[in-house]
Amino acid sequence: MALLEVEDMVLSFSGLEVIRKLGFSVETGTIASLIGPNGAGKTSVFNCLTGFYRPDSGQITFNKRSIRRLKPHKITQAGMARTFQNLRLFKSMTVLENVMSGMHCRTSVGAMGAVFHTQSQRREEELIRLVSEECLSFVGLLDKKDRHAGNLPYGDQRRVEWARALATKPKLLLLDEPAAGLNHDEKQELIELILHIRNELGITILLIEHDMGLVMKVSEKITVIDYGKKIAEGSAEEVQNNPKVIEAYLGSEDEAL
Amino acid sequence: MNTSSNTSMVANIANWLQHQHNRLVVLLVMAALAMFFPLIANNYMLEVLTNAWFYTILCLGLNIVVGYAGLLDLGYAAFFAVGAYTTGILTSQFGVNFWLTIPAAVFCSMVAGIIIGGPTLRLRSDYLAIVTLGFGEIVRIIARNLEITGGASGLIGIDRPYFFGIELSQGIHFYYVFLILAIIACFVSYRLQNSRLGRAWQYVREDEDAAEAMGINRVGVKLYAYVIGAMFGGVAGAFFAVKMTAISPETFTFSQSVLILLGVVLGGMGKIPGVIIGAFALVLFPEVFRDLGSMRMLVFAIVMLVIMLYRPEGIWPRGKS
Amino acid sequence: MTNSNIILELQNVETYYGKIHALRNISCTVNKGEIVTLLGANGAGKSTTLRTISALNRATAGKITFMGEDITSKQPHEIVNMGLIHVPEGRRIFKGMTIEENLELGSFTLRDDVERKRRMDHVFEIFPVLHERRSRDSAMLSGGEQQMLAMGRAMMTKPELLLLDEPSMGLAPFLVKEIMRIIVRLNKEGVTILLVEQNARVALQLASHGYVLETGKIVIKGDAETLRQDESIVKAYLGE
Amino acid sequence: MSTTDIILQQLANGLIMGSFYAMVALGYTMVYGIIKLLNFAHGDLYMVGGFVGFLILSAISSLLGESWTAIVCSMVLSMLAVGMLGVIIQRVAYRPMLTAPRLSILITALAVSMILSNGVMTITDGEYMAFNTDLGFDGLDFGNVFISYTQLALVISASVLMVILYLFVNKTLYGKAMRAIAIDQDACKLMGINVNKIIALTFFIGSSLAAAAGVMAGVYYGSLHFSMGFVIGLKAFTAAVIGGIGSIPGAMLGGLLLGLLEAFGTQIPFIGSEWKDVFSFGLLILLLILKPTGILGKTEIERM
Amino acid sequence: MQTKKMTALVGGALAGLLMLSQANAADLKIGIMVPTTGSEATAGKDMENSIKLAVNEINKAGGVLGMNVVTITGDDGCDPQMATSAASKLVSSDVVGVVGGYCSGATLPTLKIYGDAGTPFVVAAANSTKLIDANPGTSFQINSTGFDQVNTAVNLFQSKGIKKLAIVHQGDGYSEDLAKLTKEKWTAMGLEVVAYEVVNKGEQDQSSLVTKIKSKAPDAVFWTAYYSDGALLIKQLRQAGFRKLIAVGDGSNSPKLLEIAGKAAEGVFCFSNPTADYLPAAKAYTASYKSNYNQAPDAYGPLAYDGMKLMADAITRAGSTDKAAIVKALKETKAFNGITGAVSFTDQNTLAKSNFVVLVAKGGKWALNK
Repeated sequence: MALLEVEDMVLSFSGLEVIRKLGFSVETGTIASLIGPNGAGKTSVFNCLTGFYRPDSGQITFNKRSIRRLKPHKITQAGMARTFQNLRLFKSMTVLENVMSGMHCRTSVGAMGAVFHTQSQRREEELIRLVSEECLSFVGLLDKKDRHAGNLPYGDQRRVEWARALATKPKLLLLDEPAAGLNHDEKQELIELILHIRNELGITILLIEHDMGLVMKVSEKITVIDYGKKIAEGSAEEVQNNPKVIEAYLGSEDEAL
Repeated sequence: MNTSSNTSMVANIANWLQHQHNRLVVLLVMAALAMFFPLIANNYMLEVLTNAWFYTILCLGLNIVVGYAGLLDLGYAAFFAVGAYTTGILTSQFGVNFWLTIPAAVFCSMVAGIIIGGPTLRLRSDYLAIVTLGFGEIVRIIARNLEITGGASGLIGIDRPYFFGIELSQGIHFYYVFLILAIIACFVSYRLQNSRLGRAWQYVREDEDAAEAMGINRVGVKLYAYVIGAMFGGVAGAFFAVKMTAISPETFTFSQSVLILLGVVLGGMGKIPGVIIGAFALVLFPEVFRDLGSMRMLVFAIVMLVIMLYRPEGIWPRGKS
Repeated sequence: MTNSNIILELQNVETYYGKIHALRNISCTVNKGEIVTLLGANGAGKSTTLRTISALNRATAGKITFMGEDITSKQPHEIVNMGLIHVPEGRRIFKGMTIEENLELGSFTLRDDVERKRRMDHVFEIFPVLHERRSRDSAMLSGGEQQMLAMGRAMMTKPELLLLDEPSMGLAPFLVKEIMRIIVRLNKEGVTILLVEQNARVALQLASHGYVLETGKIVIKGDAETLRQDESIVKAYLGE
Repeated sequence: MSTTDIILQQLANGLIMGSFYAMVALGYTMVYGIIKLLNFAHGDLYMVGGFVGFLILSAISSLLGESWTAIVCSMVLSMLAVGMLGVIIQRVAYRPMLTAPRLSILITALAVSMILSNGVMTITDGEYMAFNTDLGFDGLDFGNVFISYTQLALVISASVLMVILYLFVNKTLYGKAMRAIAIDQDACKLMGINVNKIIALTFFIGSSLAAAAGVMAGVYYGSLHFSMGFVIGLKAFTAAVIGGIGSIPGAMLGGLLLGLLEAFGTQIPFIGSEWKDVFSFGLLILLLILKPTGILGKTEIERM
Repeated sequence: MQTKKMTALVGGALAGLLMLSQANAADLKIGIMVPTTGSEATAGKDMENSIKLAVNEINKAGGVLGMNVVTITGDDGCDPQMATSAASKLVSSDVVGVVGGYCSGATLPTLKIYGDAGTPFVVAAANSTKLIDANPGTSFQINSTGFDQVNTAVNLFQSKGIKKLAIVHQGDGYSEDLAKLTKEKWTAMGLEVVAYEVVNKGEQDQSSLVTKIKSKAPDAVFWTAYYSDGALLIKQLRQAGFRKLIAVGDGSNSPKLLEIAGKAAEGVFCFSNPTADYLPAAKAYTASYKSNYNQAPDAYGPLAYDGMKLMADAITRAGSTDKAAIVKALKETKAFNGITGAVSFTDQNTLAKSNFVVLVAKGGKWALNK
């Protein structure tokens, strides 16, 4: 069953089409990847899915519900969480506070509760803390929960972003270039973490990644786009041997002089 | 030698203050000082300190908007005006009991907050600053031009309220009234700061997009900040009206808004003790340095610039890291 | 200085992008009159290398020499004045200004109007399509024309060394050919070129030698022929 | 006065006032276009310009008398001085803040504005200064429509300055560099343009235009006060927004439109002049909400 | 670090407060409440100077009830909030009486503070009619009230055969009050007010307003507010070719108006409380002011001077420093002979007989009309 289904999505900026009639789907419980050369429109696809851009036309169905017109926070509430290509942490806040932001859309107490410390408020705060700490221990950062997020090493900051996304209790996790800037060992840990999240927590994952090694290792299905269009789709092996993909990445022989 | 012993002493004190228990002691001593101060003070000192508590409330209110949610509001005096006029009009023209006008003042200032915040909070921050400035001026001009607000001369003869049969008219009465209000304002600020909502404000302030991606409704959360900030202004305004017994549009000018903002920036945006210090500095500085006379705003402005350039977090130090 | 033929030399250059360690110990040389290419997958650090050379990013360690002079701590505009021009990724032409204005800005440091006119004529000779549309808003140009404008704008400074960042990106195959032909022509006119390309096959046909980057490090270097035969390049792009 | 006369006279009034707004709005727009900073202090530079012009005029009137030559001289000198002041403000207060959060730089700009106005207040003791040039009341009289020579001179000099600016921005290399920086700073660096220098130049030109308007105001109205920059600063900002902030022709157009709007606004029946500012501000707020890009502004690319 | 700063701050503040509340028991303390900072500081300082001049003279003549008179100034900044603080300061400094009051808006909320403390307050300049209703009985206005000015104005307009009047004010309490009263009186007489307009404070260009006024063809324009914007209005009216009568209220009575408006002001009428130049009895005052302060007194100096002299007179008559007795003595004042004329009070503690004069601008100077 498809958790996410994109049909005929078109996005344009001042007349220039960035995404052209793109269609793909992500099955529940799988790890899928979206790859393509620079400027192919991958991050734009993410921004459309999460509501930051509004596509000109097409359908986006998530969990059997159309989300094309929803605001970003509503989409998160519906169960889709994302990370950002360049880290977007709340730098001056602690690691725990960062992760607690994820629980915002799963809780509801307002100003009155906060001022009077009602019973439900205390219960909720406890719950937020508990879930956040769980997420932190899942990514292995519980011992650093009181540090300021901005002071952590880069690899740890990535993990905070992950924990934060997990705290929204997503059904689908979108990862935008999770391996960027990581060294070899960190990448190995990342692969384990991705598999772990899917296997332990049952969260479906869609990722954009430049590191082909990583993509090939974890993904069950890879969608390749170029110029905002889908050019290939399939397993790692299929994609790797697809001449169109090689052409998109390396250029074709007959283009040469 | 002197400096080193000084620093070690300061470090000791700072260390000592790290303990929850000791902080409580300091807090209690300060509270006792504030409580019993009127016993040794004359009218003038009372008046000045009442004013300081009054600005504390306003600064704490604006702090929610500027400090917590990171929105520049240059028209905060408008909310304060709405509260003051609501109480003023209801008591002096409709004979409503003062205490009953407080909910009305809160309601009206909240409505004002929604009216201005609702459509404009989507705007980029510098536009928002100008819109709030314009809104502040509009409120003042409306107050100046309407019959019901007493026109340019404003409302006079607002009755003093009774509290269990005692007419609140002496300086000492208002000292305690504003002290209690300031304490409530601190308490509410503190509770909000450390709540789900308070954290949401900080998320939005730090990174709107990331906050939105975490499922936070950025416009809704900002509006919340606006409305609560407006409420603080409304309550302060209501009590201001009965303390002064007369209000006029000239009290609610742009420079009043700037002054309140100054208090917030001076002490440290987003930090309750900082904001209190800022409010006190605002009131006490010109009283103590009377000789500066008309230069006081100049001095304030220079201090503000220096703070923004060299210590944007304000006088009050950042919390432990 | 040992070899007067070297026009650009990077020695052990390190660059950080915020917290990301983007370049690690990069050393490479470009000789006068050559076309040299930097290859590698997305995010490998090719663009960052160019940005570090032109001082848009700061090297935290190492040394960059251009024509015998240390430029590691120079300002971008000073480096341009020395004859090193960087045509950035995504062209970055001044949309909203006409083609002529774009070209004039290319010769910003030139005070001689006659010379400016001469250079502009030369650019128009290389790119006749720009001449036709010279008083049009550059935002109306197609991708290929924009790339030509970006290159033409760079030529207005009469560069010694041209850094080209993915000139073929997003272009149709026939346009890629056109651009490549122009690169060869510029090179024949005496401009040394450091070319960053994703289109590795094309780049290796033009270049005399190249470097392959992976996660901020140079993993392979050699002359074009060797690299063309090297299977590991495919791996660098598409993974093992 | 017949209705036609009133319309014509208000048209003239609106255009005269509008040219003032336009000149001040230009500085706002140029600075905003180039570094996206809302320079609150801009209105105060107008005020400082007026005072500097007054000082220079008093100093040189013994040599040149209170003639048009003297006025032009003091205007030019005031433009130079205030232009330099603008550059200094940019260097000291704004440049270190360019990477800081928006809130901080806005507060900084507010502080600079307060320093300027309160500084002048302290120096002048808060007094009104009579800028007395006594240029007389002669003028062109078209029946009931009257335009004094002073007004005429103002409109002409404002137009001349704006034409010079237009030519500078569109025809010279420095002007083009200014526009280019607004489009893409990094690309400018790669063209060998010293970006900091051009930003300073922008501040210089914007500030000196404000100063020119300030001197003109002094000559025209005959009085100077430390607070005179506040209202015009707000109005000029409104004008810049109407025209599309960041756009130079937009600022000129916006200035003229606002001038006309205000002139005819006073004439609306049943609504007294006391509501005038409510309309100006209301219009500004509505505009910001409904069409923040103004008439000639470019639509900004969506966030992220 | 912060603790030390805090201690210093709090310590400094307390020390400052204590310092300010010090006083000498043998002296007779009189409070001066005027704006010494802010937009109206010039007028305020002039009043302060005049009061101190009077005090010097009184002390030289042996003081009041044998006591040396000392003054304490409270700066009201022409701002209601600052004014209440200033009034509290004066009250807590145990002054036996207060002289001053320039801005009506700022003076208004202080009346109650003085009333609560029973402190007599001689209001020397502020004259909005709102002050009358707010008076708790301890304040005494020695400047003619707005009503008196309106009468003077209407008389002048009638004598000049004016039928259609345009009134312009500035949107503050004082000028709006005067404008409103004039309008009421004028329409009550069956005459027409063709334009009733507001100029926003600090706005320089009034050309569109001028055009509107011109289009209504009034016989006279009455500006009820202050000199600064008044000068601009006059200049622009004249520039636009309005040649008919222009009159301004007492807030515009300043040489600065003539300086700013230049030739345009020629022939403009001004209603004024008596200023030093036109008061035969004020010659000595003017001379002494000039020698002491090196400048000529401003419009409200004589009233402030008289206010102080009246206060001293009342204390002498009361025979004690008891505040209630002083209030009583003030109330019973009969034709106190000041330099501005004879002072007696109505039931409402306002000046019994108007002392308004009409001035006209001639050759760049104000001169008494007729």
